[in-house]
Amino acid sequence: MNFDLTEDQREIQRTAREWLASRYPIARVREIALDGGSDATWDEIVELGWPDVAELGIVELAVVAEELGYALAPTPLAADWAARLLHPGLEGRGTVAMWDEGGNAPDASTMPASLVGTKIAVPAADVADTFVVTADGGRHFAVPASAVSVEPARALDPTRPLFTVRFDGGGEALDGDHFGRAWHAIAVAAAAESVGVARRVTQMSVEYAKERKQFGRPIGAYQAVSHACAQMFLEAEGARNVVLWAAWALDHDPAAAFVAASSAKAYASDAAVNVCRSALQVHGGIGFTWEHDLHLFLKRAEANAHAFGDATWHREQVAAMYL
Amino acid sequence: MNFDLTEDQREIQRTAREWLASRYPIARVREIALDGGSDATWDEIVELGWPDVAELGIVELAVVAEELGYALAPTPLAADWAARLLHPGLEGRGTVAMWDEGGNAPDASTMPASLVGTKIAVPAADVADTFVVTADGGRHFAVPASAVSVEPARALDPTRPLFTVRFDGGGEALDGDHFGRAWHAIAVAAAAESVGVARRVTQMSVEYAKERKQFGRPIGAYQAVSHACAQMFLEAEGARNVVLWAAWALDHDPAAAFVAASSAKAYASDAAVNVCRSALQVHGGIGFTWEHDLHLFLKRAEANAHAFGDATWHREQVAAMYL
Amino acid sequence: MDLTLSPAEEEFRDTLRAWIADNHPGKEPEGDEASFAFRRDWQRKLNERGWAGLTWPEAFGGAGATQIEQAILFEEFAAARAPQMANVLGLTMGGPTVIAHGTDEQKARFLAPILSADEMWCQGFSEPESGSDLASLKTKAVLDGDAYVVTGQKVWTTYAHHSKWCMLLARTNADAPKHRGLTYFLMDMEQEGVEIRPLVQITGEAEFNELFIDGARIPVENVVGGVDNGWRVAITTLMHERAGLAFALQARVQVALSELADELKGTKDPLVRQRFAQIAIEAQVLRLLAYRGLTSTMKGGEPGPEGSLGKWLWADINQALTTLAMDVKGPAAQLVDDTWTYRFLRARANSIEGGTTEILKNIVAERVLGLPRA
Amino acid sequence: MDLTLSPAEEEFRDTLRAWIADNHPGKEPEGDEASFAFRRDWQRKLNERGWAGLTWPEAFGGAGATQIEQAILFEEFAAARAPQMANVLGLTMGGPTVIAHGTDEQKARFLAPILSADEMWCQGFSEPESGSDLASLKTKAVLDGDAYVVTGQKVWTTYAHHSKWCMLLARTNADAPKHRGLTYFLMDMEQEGVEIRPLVQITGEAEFNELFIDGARIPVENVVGGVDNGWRVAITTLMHERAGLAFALQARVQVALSELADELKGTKDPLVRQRFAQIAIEAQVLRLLAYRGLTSTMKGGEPGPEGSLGKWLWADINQALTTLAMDVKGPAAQLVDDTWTYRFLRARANSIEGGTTEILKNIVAERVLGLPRA
Repeated sequence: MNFDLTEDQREIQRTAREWLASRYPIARVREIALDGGSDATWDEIVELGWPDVAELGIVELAVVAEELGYALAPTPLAADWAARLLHPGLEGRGTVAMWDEGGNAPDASTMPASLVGTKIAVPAADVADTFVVTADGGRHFAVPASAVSVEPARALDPTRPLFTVRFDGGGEALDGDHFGRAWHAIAVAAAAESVGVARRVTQMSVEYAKERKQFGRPIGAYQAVSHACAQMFLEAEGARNVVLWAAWALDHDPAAAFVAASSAKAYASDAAVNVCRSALQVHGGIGFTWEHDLHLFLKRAEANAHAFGDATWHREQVAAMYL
Repeated sequence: MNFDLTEDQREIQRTAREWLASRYPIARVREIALDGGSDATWDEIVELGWPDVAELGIVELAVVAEELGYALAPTPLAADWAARLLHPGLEGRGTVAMWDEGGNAPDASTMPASLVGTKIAVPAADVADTFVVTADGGRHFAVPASAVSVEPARALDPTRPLFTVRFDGGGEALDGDHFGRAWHAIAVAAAAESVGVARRVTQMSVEYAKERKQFGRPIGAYQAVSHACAQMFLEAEGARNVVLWAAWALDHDPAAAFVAASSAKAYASDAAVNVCRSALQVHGGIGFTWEHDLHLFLKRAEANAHAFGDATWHREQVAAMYL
Repeated sequence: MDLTLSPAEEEFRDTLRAWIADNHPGKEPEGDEASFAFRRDWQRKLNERGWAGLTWPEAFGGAGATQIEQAILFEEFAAARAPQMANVLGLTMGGPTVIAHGTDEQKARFLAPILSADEMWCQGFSEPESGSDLASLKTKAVLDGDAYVVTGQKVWTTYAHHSKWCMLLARTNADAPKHRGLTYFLMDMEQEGVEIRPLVQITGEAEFNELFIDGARIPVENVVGGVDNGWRVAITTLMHERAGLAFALQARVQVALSELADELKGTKDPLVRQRFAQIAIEAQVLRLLAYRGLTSTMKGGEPGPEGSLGKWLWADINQALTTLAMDVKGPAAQLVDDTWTYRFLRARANSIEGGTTEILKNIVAERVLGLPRA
Repeated sequence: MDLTLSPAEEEFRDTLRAWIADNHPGKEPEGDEASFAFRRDWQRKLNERGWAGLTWPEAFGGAGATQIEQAILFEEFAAARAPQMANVLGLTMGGPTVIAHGTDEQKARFLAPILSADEMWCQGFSEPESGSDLASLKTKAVLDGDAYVVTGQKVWTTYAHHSKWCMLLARTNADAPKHRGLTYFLMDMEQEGVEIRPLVQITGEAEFNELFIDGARIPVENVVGGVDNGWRVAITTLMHERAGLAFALQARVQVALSELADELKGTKDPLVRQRFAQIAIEAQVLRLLAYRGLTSTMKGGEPGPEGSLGKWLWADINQALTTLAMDVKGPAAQLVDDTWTYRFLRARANSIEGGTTEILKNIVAERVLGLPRA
């Protein structure tokens, strides 16, 4: 019984924190968000071994994902993970095309096996070699980039471009009983990113609450602010624990894994959104400006909350296990 | 346009406040709650004209009902109102038997027209001459007290005894298209009582927050307390406004009346419950003792919230009007 | 207790409604300049009808209308999706301040161009270091002959780049207690010492500006309400703004609510239905709070606490409403749409701008409930 | 990161589970005396097995078990709906305090009767005027020969009427700063100067008592941890209590959750399903917080901030859980039922007892986040 990272996991965390801080300081993230060009570091990421989900383990993946959120890294790594979890044999770079235009269910699709149709909010479509496409009946297909047409979409989160992708048929059916686990692991990775956002934004808020003075005192001396910060901390820590539990369960405790993963995505989605909204309140007007970093985190938190099943959807999965 | 009580309405309010304060000081309420005997003042109430719902107008009724809640008056007046609104020709004293044993819908019943069955949480069954009984299909019947058997039940709110009533057939069918209005007026009266509770408890909490000192300052100087008090005030005032609007609409604006009444019951139910729960937090341990008055208000607020349709049920009525 | 309109009020409403139907300029064009010109034209049209300064005294070009008629106007404009008037700060704050505290010369000079939108107004109160703590502001005004020389920085200055006049609060007395040493000036924006920089928000729009003031001159005759008396002048107009605003805000919430209802019509999802209903009910509570405020202003002359409650509640409601609109989009909420994404982001500032919710709760706790200061 | 039990821990769990199955005394009887006797018998049975003081050192009659084994015991007891032990305050606070701060004589005198439940313990910290502000307490202890004479009033004293010993915090030095002048005593409850009055709660039960102390005598050898050092003694044991408690509390929440799940099984109401799921998820968050606390206590020796977070979160969860149980009753919620009404009312105190949620948030803000004091 040790509910803490192992020394190896800590090492991965340290490496990720340091590497991401050097490649993606927030000023650089901002540039990329405005000018595009998210892809410069991919070869290094491959060298770090991060895309190798088969080797990595889900806890380790969650540790890296948390750091991606913490750094607000504009890398398409998460999309590649998702593709690889669904399609372990994938070569080159992958992404996932899950959501039908006008569709609402996070894990279901009405796209026919003929694979003619449009998918929205597809990440990393500009750099992917292979698209893993969700079709009806929970089936998945691999489609080469050459067979699709890609249109940039207007992403809420400017650090992570999204695309509308038109499929006109032609794909290889994927097989196996691993989709459930893969899908839950993807949700946990997204949740872990939200945890990184929540932790970073909690830190930013606490620091600001110590510095900013109003009425002659640091605003952190007012309970309206200090209790809001305490609540942020509770939710950020709580989300981190439940994400790590879910990641661990996916590797070691299959019986608990799916309820854990849905718990993690539901709780972490809400936590990141709540933390960012409270942070805006703690920061006041300055946090509402474009030049402040907060809105970049806020947008990642909101976008992440709606990707791979929102909190309501995942809560229903949890309810289904108990009731 | 005058969103305030008229001079006549103010006079009714003053009379009610003073009369109730003299007959039902809180120590007396507590005695009655423990020993029973809620009925001593009925003749005076009749003399005040309060049971005369046909004459009174719903705004005036709401004004009195708010004072009943404010005083936590242990009178069965509200039950009599409810019966009279559904059965305008009722003679003697009335009450309503609405809820089937095991049933959940607040305004529907599966009791057959033969009127054989059991009703729960019937107020004032010990003193009523006539029971207005809700049966299936939204029908209502008048049943004389002689035809029923009455068992005391364990009421959450000790100031207002409830009974389980067994009906064995024999009742007069009531007729008319007034049931909808009557039912909404009953909900508004209950909401108004909740407003009285919310206002009184807000006052108690604000007073306590000024007096009680911790760490050398009145606790009302801490935002955790002062902002909670401000929230109580907002909800209590908000609830009062929406209740008065609904009452006025029942008399003067039939098109808006039903949505207004459901809005009033939903909002006021929540407001009273929220205010009482916050008040407990403001009062700390002392508010959790039997000898403090707070729990009597809390129990009235909780019981009222579940009578005549809870907040969720009424919100669905509001949704149905818009969506 | 009477929520009906008098025959005269009904007639005003009908006249107004007919006039709007005849004169509605259609959909507002995109882009700052085009939108500004559109709103200015709309204001001029209203001013020709005598309705730009609806509640201003007739002597100053207003219609001398009642608060109820003002409320009717807000509701009718909202219901008809009419544009806002360009010079909103001049109309709701600057003009009323000059009328209440200004000299005869100031009234003669400033009021008419506000109504005609020939001179736009902006407000220079907030500073980077003085957000909620307005009394701590640092911008200095030093008397030099027949003018004050002003140095400092202002922020959140709406419409600064279109404005001729700035309602400026600046420190004239460094020795007095914090809020006793401030003076309320009317500063000419068209001078060298005033630099305007747009302040881009998280929505990507630059609705506000920063103002860098370095040696700007304000003639002594542009002091309003007396030297070192600026706090009182500013506060009374803020109170009036908040009370009037409550009505305009609640009217706009009703519009947004009906737009959202159109989108959600027929939804069977009980969670969405509950959330929508709760917002609809609270919007009604907000509206009734505004009615109550109107009633007490009309009876007591002064706005009551309803302004603070209304602003606070409005922020909660507008945030909940736009959040619901985002949430029902499902996975598509990751994308920017044409309506709700902007509104959702914009609404995040509602609980900050014009008094944070925390400050409003302080005000309610201290001034309404009489609790001790934090 | 490893949430599995070691082979030794698994063995302990299996042994424990089998033992509980053989020895479970059934349903607790109603009524204070009967319930007390039932819990005392249960504790004695456990003590015979060596498990009453599971984590106490073997030298003092404990089993010298790890925190993990303690956690396993809490979870197994909760899952089996086993009763609580009678002398809970002696076992979790009094005993550990004596072990940490007591003299050898005190250890020899006090520890064994705690384990055997021959001498029950209660806690005399809170006073009517000192709720959250514990350092302000007024009960005075004045040295008179070889004993202190105590005068004052205590409140929220659980089990006082069954107790032989009271952990009493009293002021021995009026001149020292507030929390420097307190001493931690062990007061014999069986003496004339101590009067116990039951304090009935809103549930109708008298779980707590008031203590009126007028000239009670405490021999000097019953001071624990030194004169004027009581604050430190009390705080360290409070921290340990909170950390241990978190595990017991979360285990009980899991039981309540599964009881509620049984009642709601098959419900189609999405609102109820959402509320239930959120509570289930938060209960899991609480459990993981306890695991995390366990891990950091085992690594660092001292409990971290998880105790404060856990207590706060537990109150939120238990209140939400019992509220949901009330709400699903519909109109029948107006009536008292056999399970949930009591629990609902009782849960209202969860955010007050043992540290109000506001104080816990202060602690997190100040001690964990380093924010300035309010």
